[in-house]
Amino acid sequence: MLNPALVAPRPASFAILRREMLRLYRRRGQLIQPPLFFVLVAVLFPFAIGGDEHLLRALAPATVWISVLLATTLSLEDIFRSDQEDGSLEQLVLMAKSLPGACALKALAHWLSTPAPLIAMAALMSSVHDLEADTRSALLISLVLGTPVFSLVGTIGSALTVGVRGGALLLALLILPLYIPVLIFGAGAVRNATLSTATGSEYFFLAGLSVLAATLAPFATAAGLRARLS
Amino acid sequence: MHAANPIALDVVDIECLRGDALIFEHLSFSVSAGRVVQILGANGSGKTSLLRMLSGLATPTAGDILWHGEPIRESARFHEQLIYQGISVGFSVSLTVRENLEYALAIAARGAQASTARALARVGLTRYHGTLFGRLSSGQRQRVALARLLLVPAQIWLLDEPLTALDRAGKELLEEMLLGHVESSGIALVATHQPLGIPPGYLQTLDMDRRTAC
Amino acid sequence: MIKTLHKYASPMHFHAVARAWSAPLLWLAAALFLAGLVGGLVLAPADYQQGESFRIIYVHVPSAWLSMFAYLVMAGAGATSLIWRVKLMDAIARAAAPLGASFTALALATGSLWGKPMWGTWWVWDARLTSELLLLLLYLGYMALQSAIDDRRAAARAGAVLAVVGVVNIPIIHYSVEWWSTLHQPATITRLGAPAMATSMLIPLLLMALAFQLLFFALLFIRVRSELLEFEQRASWVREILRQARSR
Amino acid sequence: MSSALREFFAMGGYGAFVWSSYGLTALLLVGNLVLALRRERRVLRELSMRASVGAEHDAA
Repeated sequence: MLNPALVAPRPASFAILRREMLRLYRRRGQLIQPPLFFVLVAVLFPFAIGGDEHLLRALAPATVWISVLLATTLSLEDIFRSDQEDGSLEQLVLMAKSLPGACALKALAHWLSTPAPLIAMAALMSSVHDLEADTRSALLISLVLGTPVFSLVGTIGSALTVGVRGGALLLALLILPLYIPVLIFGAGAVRNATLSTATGSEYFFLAGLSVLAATLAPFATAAGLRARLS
Repeated sequence: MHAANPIALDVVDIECLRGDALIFEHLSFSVSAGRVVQILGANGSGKTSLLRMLSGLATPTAGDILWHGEPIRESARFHEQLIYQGISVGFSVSLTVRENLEYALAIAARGAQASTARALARVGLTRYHGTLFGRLSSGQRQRVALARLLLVPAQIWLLDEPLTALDRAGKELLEEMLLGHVESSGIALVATHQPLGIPPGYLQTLDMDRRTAC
Repeated sequence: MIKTLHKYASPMHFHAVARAWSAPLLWLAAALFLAGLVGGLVLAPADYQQGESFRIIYVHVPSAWLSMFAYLVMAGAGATSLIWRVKLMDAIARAAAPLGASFTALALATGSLWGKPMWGTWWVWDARLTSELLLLLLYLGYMALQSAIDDRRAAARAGAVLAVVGVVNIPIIHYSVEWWSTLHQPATITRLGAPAMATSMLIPLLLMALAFQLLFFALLFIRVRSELLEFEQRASWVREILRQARSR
Repeated sequence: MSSALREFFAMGGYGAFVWSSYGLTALLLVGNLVLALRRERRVLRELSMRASVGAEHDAA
């Protein structure tokens, strides 16, 4: 079920991804920012909840998921902002053979630049906190399956608010309600793993949401870009 | 006056609103193949808005724009023949000049196999192929934009103030390219105040101020 | 068929229809309200389980329905304007948003007032109430986006994309909230469900539902009228209306 | 008669909840109507002012 529009002619899609990776590489110093922000937010929870080890362990899934969600939301604004400022967003909309395809690749590049390092950091932190093996695996699986929705739906929000004053806050207001199903099933999967009740159904939901987002979100992003540039 | 080619681009009674402010209305003109249209007009008279509408980015609130009789909104042929260059020329500051040009060539995917090296040589930026675009002067940036015009095949050029930072040699280069473009029956609409060294036979002017006044 | 459709979709024509129909709709809605109130508050017997507090259902259920219906109107109008570029649809979508938001807020308030006697608190993470809350956030997001973009047409198009994305997400949000609320809700809290209804209870509900629906259309017509005037302010028919308004 | 009336308003002890729900509903529906009509008047006033300014501008 490969959507034809998404498979832009190979050189174009490769060029878009190559450009995003080059830009990522050129500001690789900033690549550390999302994971650092994630650790910072995750560290806040114990101060608020108190040192009770048992309670903290029970709330670990929520802490990780909310920190990942916030770190991703904050990084969404950069997806199109610099392109809009230097005029390359107009070139993309006008010249790209398949704009939805380009938007899908933009979302992929965002996933590689923010959620992916966050998942690595979550893996590191969960081993540091020596969570039980099945909790840790549930956490990583649910993050890998669920965070694509953050990037894909987030790209729609980023397109709709590109160039808008106070865009970051508006962007969060637009997309957070749409992130809630992922948060429910993501944190739910980890919580069920800690209670060692049967998980698995959550993974299917997360995977389903990601596939739905992967097929529909790029078209909404493309329409959003055309609406913003019109 | 050259034999009048068939009308290629036809602008019919278009109107432009920004918010509730009227920028221009009842604007009609047509351009046949092999013509350069110099768009004159005071600041805010709608030169950029007109070019954005011609590119298809913006839609006129009234009237229509036809390419060989077909509204441009529904004409894929039109968009495959178009290059639009805004005031911010559309290259990424964190990529090198060559990477930017290769990217522009690749996403357009118009089957051109032109070499970026030759284009850069023509615009005199060979030495800068590895330089980050962000480090170039604005004149050099506009030269990179000229290299894109050489690289990406297009029958329609929409250029918004392409000359502002170009030196004399750069201006002559653009005029030479424009002449070559229209001689191979291309079309160019150029928003600029500076006089264009284009033979009168190929040149058409459109004054946005005079149009809205009448 | 398209020709006639196009005639009705013209802003001028719709403005005239909206102007003609809003008053009769209002009066009809008022009459139905009266009948519904008498039926619901006086004639219908109290619920054997919830007692008199069940009568809140006559305002909660219709407003909950309209909170969803208004979003469907927004998404439908948005999708139409995106696909066929119909200006009227932009006006309808923008007009429906504040209405939908106020009905959602009303559904939330009446829901919590209805639940309070049962739950003992004003708010419980009941699946239905939580979905309404998220729906309200979707409306607020739409309206915030409209006000953040200056150009009315660009704002309407961006809003249309958001409304279509929202409408795809509503069932997903609703289902995941249901799944989530069954996890943690102890069996003791009875879900906010309508009790089994005798006909004497049901008839007022239908009357109130119809009254709310007609009122929604009347309010929508009035709001669409001002949206159309703003969208088409340069058009000759608007200048004609302005001239009449000035001479009156 | 008045005891039936008092009983009616008491709503079996739930009067506070029932009447605040209905009151809120009335407030919101009438409020929406008033706001919508007032907005239309404001738009008409604004546009006719802008049109008359426009008219002078064209005439000048």
